[in-house]
Amino acid sequence: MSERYTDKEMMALAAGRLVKDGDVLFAGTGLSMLAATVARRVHAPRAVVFFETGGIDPSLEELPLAVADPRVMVGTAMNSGLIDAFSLLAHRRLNTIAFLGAAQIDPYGNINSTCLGDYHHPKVRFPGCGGACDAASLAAGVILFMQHDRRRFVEKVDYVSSVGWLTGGDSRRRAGLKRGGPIAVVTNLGVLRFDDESKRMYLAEHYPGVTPQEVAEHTGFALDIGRGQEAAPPSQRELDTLRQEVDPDRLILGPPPA
Amino acid sequence: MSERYTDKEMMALAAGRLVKDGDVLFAGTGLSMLAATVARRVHAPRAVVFFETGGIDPSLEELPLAVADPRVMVGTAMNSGLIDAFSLLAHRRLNTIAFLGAAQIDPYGNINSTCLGDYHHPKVRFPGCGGACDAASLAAGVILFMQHDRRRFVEKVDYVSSVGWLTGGDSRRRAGLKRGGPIAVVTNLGVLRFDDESKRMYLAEHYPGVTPQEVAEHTGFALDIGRGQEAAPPSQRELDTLRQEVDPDRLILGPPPA
Amino acid sequence: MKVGEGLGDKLMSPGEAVGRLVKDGDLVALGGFTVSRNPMLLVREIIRQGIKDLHLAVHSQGQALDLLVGAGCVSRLELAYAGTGRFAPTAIRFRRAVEQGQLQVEDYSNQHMSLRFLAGALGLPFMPCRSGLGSDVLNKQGFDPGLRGQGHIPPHKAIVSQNPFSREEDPVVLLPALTPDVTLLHAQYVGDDGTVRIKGLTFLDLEQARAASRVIVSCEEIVPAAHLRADPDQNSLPPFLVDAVVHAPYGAHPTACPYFYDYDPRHLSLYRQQAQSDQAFGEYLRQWVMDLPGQEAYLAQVGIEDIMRIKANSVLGYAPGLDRR
Amino acid sequence: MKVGEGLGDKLMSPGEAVGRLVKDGDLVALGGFTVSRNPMLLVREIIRQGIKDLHLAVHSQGQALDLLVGAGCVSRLELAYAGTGRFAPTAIRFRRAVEQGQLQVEDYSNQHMSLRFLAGALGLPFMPCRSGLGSDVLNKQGFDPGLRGQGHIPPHKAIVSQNPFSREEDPVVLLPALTPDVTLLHAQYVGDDGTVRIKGLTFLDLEQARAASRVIVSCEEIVPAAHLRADPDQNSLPPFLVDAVVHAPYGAHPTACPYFYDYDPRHLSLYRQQAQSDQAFGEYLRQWVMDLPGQEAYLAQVGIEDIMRIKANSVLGYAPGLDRR
Repeated sequence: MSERYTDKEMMALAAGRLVKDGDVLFAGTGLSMLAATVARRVHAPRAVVFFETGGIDPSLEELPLAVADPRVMVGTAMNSGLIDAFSLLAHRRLNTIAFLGAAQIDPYGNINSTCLGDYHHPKVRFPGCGGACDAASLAAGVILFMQHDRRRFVEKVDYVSSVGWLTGGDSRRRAGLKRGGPIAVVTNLGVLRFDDESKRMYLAEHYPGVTPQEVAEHTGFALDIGRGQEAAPPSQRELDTLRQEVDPDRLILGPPPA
Repeated sequence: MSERYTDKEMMALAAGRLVKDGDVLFAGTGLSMLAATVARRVHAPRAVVFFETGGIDPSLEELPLAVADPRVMVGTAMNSGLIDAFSLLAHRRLNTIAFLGAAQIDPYGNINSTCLGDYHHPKVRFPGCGGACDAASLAAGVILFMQHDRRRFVEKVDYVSSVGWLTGGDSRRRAGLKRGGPIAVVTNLGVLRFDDESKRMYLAEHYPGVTPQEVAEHTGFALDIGRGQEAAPPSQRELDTLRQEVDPDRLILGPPPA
Repeated sequence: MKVGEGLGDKLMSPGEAVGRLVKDGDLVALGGFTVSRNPMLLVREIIRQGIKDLHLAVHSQGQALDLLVGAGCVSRLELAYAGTGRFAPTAIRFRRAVEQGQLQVEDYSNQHMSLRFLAGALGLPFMPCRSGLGSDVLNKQGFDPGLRGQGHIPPHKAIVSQNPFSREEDPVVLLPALTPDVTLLHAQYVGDDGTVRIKGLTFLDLEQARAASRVIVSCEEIVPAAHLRADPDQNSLPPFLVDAVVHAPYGAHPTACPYFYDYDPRHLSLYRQQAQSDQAFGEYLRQWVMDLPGQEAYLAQVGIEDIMRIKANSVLGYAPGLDRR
Repeated sequence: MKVGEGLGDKLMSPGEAVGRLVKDGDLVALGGFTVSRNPMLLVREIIRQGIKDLHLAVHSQGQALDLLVGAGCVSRLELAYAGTGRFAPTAIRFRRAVEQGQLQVEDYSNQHMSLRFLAGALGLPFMPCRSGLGSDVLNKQGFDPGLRGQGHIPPHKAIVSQNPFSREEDPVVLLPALTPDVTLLHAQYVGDDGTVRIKGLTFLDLEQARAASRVIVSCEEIVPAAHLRADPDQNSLPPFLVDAVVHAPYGAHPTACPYFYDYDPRHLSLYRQQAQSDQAFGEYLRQWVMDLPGQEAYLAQVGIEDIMRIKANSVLGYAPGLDRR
C-alpha cells in the first residue's frame, strides 16, 4: 500500500469508487473515462458507459480523447446520435450518473463552463455547457471533477452553465427538476459531498497526506470540514487496473509518480 | 382507343395523370399504388413514392397490399419509421402529394374514415384516420379516391377524420393549416375539383360514357356540373403499362373488362 | 457458453415474460404495423393467461390488436387505425366491440401517436404538432371526461393553443406524452447480451420501447452478441432497455417478419371468416390460442405447407410470387 | 455510365456547391461533432469565396466552427459547445472572437440544439424540454433583444411556462425550432442517385439536414446506388433532400471520418499553435486555405506520411496505436 500515485490516479479511482453496479454512466472524456472504465473492471462489471454523441456501451479498446472520437463507436451495443443519447440520459428507468467538469463551482454544486466575467463581455470565454447542462438537469446523479483552488471554488459562479442544488434545500425540485443533482465533487485533495438537508457542500474525504485544513484553505467559500474522513489509498488492484489496462499509454493520466 | 377498360383502370389512370414530375407521393395501397406507379412509368419519372411506415422510394417489384407490407422495404433509398416519414410529409421543400380514400366526403373535401352515426355510439365503425389526417393536414396537396354514390357524397360527414377545405373560402388557412388541401376527387364516374374561391367541389371531368347528370345524381349534395369536360379515355400506353407492368396479377385491378 | 445463456434471467418463456411483466389494467403498447411484426406469440400468451382490463395504445395496428380486443382483454384503446389492409380494411373484432359499446376508444392520428410515443421516449411532457387542426380527431373525445386525469388517462386529449414563438395567429396542437407500462415487440434478432436488431422498417417500435417502463422482445433468433456488436449502426435497442427476451420463431405469424417470412394470406383469410361471428371467433380462439400453449404445436397446426409458402426470400425480405388473393 | 454521372446536376465541385448554395447572411448548420466528420473542405471553400455575415447554428462543434469564425465569416453563433477535446478544450479563435466582442453568441445546451433541429426537421414550431431550468443558459440572453424576431433570430431565446398537462406546478422550457438555410455535412458514402449513408455515429447530421432548406453533402466516395439500396436500413438521407454532392476524399481532415481516417493529432496540434496569435493564424489561413484551392494540393501539403498514419483500420474505424499525444 505504500506505492506512490499521482493526483490524477487518485481522482480517477476516488470517482470510480462512487459508481454502483448497474449504473448507466454518461461519460465525458478525460478523467471520467478512466473512472468509468476502472469501476467496470474492479467492482461494477454491469455498469454501462454511453456518450452524448450516441455511442452506447462501447468496448473501449483504446481510450477516446473526445466524445466524438471514432473509438466510442466500436463494439457498441448501438450507434445512434444525440437525440437517442439524451433520451437515455433522462430515462426514468435508468440510474444515469453523469461525470462533469467545470471552470468554477459554488457551494451548491452549480457549475460554470461558459465564461469568466460578464456574459456579454467575458474576460475569459470557455467552450460552453455542451451536454453538461442536460446531464446536470436530467441525470439521476452527477459526479463532478474539479481542480481544487480558491479561484475555482467560489461563493458565486460567474455564470450557471449547469445547475447543481441551485440555492440549496428543495430549490432544485422547485425549479422543476424532478430528480438528480450532484452527488459528489472529486478533486485533487479529496471528495466533497452535499448535506442531505441544506444541500451545501462539505468535506467527506481527504486523501492520505492531505489535511482537512488544507482543503478548506484551497476552497474559496466556507467549507464544513468537520465530517472529513481520510480516504482509503488506492489498492494495488485499483492501481494495476488503471495503469496496465485502462490507460497504459498514460494519455490521460499524464506523467507517472516521481 | 376503342379498347375496353374497367372503372378501376380509369380511376388509377385519371389519378396518375394528376401527378407532376418531381412530386413526392405519400401513397397508401390499393388504387393509390397503381396511380403512383403508372405515373412514374408514363410521364413523371422523377416522382418518388414513400409510405408513412418509413419506406422511402422503394423499387416495388411486387405490389404491396398494405403500407407495412415487406414489399415497401425493398430497394428503397432508406428504411426508417413513422417519425421520419411524417417529417417528409410536412417538409416545406417537398411538393408532397397524398392519395387518400374514405367512407364519406362533403362538398369541401372533408372526409370520414372513422364512423357512421354518433361517434360515441357508432352504427358502423371504420378503421380510423391513420395517417390520412396527417396527410390531409400537412401535405402540399391531396388526391382523393371515392366510390361515387349518394351515401358517400354527403352534405355533412358524420365525423371529420381528415380535413379538406373545412367550410370553404380561407377557413382551412384560418384553422392554422399553412398549405395543402384537396386538389381533386377521383371517382368511378369522373374527376371533381374545388373552386379556387369558394373551395366547393365541382365536376371537372366525366369519363367517356358518363354524363354530367349521372354524376350529379350520384352525388348527395348540389354539385356544379357546368364546368364538366369529357375526360380523355385511357391511351394504349397507359393501359399497357398498368396491365402489363404495374399490376399484372390484377391484385388491385380485379377482374378484367368483360 | 450456449447461445442465449448470456441473457441470464432475461431469457424467459412466453409464460414467464407475460406472467411477470404484464398486469391487469396495464397501459400496453404494441409494436409492428397492421400486417408486419405484430407480437402475436406474446399476445396469444396474454389471452391464455386471462389478463384483463388492458389499456392499449397503438398507432396503426392490425392482427395483435384485433385478437386481444376479441378475446376481451382490452377495456380502453387509444389508436389511429385498426385494420390489416386488404384482409380486413377495418379490424373485425375491434369494429364489433366498438359498435356494441364494449370498448372505450380515443382516436388520434398516426403522427399524433408517433409524437406521443416520441415524447415519452425523450422524457418530455408533451409534443406540439399541426396535424388535425379543424378535425373531429381534436374536436371529439372518446374517453369519459370524468375519467380524465385518472390512471393512464391524461387530463386532456389534446390542447389547441397559440404558438408562443409566433407574433401572428398560429394555432398548434399539444399532445400528451405516452409512457406505457409495458411495450411488446417482435424483432428479427436479439444478441445474447440483450441487444436488439430490427431489420427493415422500424415503424414506431423504438420510440414505443424507449417510452415504456418495461419491454418484452420476442425474436426469431438469439445470436451471439459479437455478431451484432460488429455492426452497431444496424442495432435498434441497447440491452439495458430490455427486460425480457422470448425466443419465438415465427412469433409474428400470421403477420410478416421481413427477411424471415411474409404475412400468411391463407391464415388472414381464415381469420377474416372466423372473426365475422361470435361463435366462429370463439372457435378460432379455442383452436389457435387456448388449446395451443406451445409455439411448436401452433406451427404444426399452421402446417408445413403454409410455413414454406410464406418463407421469405432472404434477400428480398418477402415471399416472391406468393399467392395473395 | 460512369459512377457519379447519375447524379447529374447535383454533382458539383466545392466551388460550385458553395457558390450556388451558400449566401452572405445565411443561417448555416454544420454537421459533425468536435473532432469527427466536420465539413472541412466545404468550410475552406466558404472562406476562399469570402462569404460573410454567416449566422451559424451548431451543437458541439470544433474545427469547422473555429476556422470559419477565425476567418471572419461569422457574425452570429448559436451553440452549445466550441472545442476539440484535448486539442483545444475551448476552440481558440472562437474564444478570441468572443473575448474581443467580434461575435454575437447565444448559448444553448446540446439537448436544446438537438431538439431545436428536430423541431425544424419535423416541421414543428417549437419543442418542450426540462434541461436548463434554473440555469443562466435560460436566464441570460446573448443576442441583442432589439434584434429578436428579425431575420433568423426567433422572437424568444426560450420560454419557461407551465406544463398544460399537469395539475401540479410543473415548469417546462419551450425552445424555438431551427430551420437553417443550408446544412453542410460530410458523409462516407453517397450513391450515384444522391442517397446518403453515414457510418458510425450520426450525431445531429440527419436532423440538421432534414431541418434545412438546402443541403450540401461532401463525401469520401460516390458509389453505385444499387449498393446502398441493397441495404437501405443503413442509409441516412434520401436523394430528394440533397441539393449538392461534392466528391471530397479526406474532406473532413484534420477531423476524423470513421472507417476512412482518424483525426490528425499532428495537424490539430499545429493548428493549436498557429491559432494562438493573429499573425500565425493568418499564416495558417494563407498556407492551408487561401493558397490551396484544390483538395489534391491540400493533401500533398498534409503529406503522405501523415495521411498514412491516420488511415483508419477499416474494421475498427480508427487508426489503432496512432500517436495521439
